[in-house]
Amino acid sequence: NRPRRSTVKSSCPSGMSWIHSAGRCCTQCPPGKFLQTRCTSHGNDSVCVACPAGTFLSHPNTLSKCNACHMCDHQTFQTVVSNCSATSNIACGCESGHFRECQNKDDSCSDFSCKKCNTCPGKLLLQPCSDRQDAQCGSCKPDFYAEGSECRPCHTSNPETCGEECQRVCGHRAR
Amino acid sequence: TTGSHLPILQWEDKRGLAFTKNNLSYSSNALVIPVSGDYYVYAQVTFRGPSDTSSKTSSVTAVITKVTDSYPEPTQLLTSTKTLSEERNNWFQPIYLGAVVSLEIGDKLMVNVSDIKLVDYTKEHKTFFGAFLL
Amino acid sequence: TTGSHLPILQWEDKRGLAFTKNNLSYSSNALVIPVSGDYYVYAQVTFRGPSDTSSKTSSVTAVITKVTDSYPEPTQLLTSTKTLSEERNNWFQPIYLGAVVSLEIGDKLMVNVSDIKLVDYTKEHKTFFGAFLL
Amino acid sequence: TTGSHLPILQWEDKRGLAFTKNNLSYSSNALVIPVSGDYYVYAQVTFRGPSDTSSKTSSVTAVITKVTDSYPEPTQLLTSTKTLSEERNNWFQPIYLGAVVSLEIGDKLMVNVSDIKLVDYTKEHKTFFGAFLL
Repeated sequence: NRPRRSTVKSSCPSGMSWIHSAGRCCTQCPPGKFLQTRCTSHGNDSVCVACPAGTFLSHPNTLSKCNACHMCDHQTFQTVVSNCSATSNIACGCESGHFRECQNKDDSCSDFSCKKCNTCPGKLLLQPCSDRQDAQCGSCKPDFYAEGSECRPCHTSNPETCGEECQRVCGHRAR
Repeated sequence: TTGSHLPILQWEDKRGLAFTKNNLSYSSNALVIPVSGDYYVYAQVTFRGPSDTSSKTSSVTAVITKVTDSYPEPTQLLTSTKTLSEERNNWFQPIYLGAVVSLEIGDKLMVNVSDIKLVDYTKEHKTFFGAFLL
Repeated sequence: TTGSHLPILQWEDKRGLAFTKNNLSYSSNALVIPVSGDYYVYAQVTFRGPSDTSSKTSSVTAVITKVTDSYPEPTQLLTSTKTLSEERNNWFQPIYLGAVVSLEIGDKLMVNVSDIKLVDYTKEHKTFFGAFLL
Repeated sequence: TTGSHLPILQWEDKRGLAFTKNNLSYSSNALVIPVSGDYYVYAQVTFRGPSDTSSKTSSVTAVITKVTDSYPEPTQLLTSTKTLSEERNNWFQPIYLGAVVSLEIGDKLMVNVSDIKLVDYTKEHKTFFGAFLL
């Protein structure tokens, strides 16, 4: 019997992808569109259609479906940074007063939880809360004395409970 | 039975990774069985704790339930319950269920959960539900 | 191998959701393989802690084991171990196992667990075991 | 998407319980899909904590990812994330993933994990990965 012409996959020029069923390279769909009808071996080229609402494709492709948009987790203080479009997935961040605690040690931090920023009550603020890092607190502000990891205002201290540190900081002002 | 009174999850059945075929259809929160037979039924639900309610959550439960015309009460097919020992604010707890069950044409399958507010619905690859005929 | 010396679970194979067919039979605590081939084998075991012993329980394990005439020792096919960090009295820990394995006619499959007293056998939809030929 | 930048697990595909057949092949850390269709894809990863790093481990994640010639970015198919509340030194946390996905000829499937150092690769029945055509 006659050997079948084997259609060996070859590398395609830029902007084109190998289509098995057609046994040839065909035009890729642009970002925001998916491949509704594949090209054929006898010359019909790719037919691309826009991604339906709620889906996207960020790159040139020969996919038969678009990816589903993710959603932001409002229950855990996430907010929308940019909406999903036909060419890009949704981007989420944290509500003000929260920072992103990355779930994995990689750099993208796309899986994260929103944690409340430390407000450094009674302390000097070394570094404000940022997108991916909590506020850095310094030592106690003037007129505040250290008690454990807390800083307490002098005016709330009273002679009976004003310990050594309290005396040192607030001494003459204790009521 | 108990599982059925728990809230029912709603599902996306067309976009992204989701699809239905071979006449297995999705309507009013349920997969509808097109032909009688044995099916491998599965679901994964990712639960996660928002800070405000997490302290009150002691456990999470996912149930795959069957509703059939031949019996007035839903039947719990698969159930998984996990107690939580998390004191932290942000916790994640995935639950996977899967098994073979005998189903009749017209039977409906749905997923009930202990608390819908705790379900991570934000990404299709974290919470999913499906079935296939053997 | 280790898994095999662990206690073996017994199963109901007829009532309720349980069934056997296509000559896959159940006898003396094991599923008996009727025809050689690749099977998807799965099990879920729900463990739960009664107050008295829970403090001593540091982990739970479920194993799907194969016993075959062609080899004197059982083989652990699938194993899942979870440590427990539960100080509370009543805890629940589900374990799911599932994978494709190559089996021969006459092979026997069984489920071993770390502690039978901790297995929640009260509801058929919480603890189950099965296999199907691909 | 995200999952892909996580480390990729390598697999044994011949020895012991491992096997490939029906032209489903394994090469450079991925299962290669031989024919387009719907596949049940599954994996179990057992994570375990050595004392030194466990204090810093707050969660573990396993992802089954698809790489395809038709799109330059990998796609996360199945993801499971579990937070750890284990203060003890030695902990075990199994993660199971499984679902039906539509795949094209030439697509590649791989498993990413949050931290390779925490994966228990010592026993083939504790960490495994597979797929079968429906």
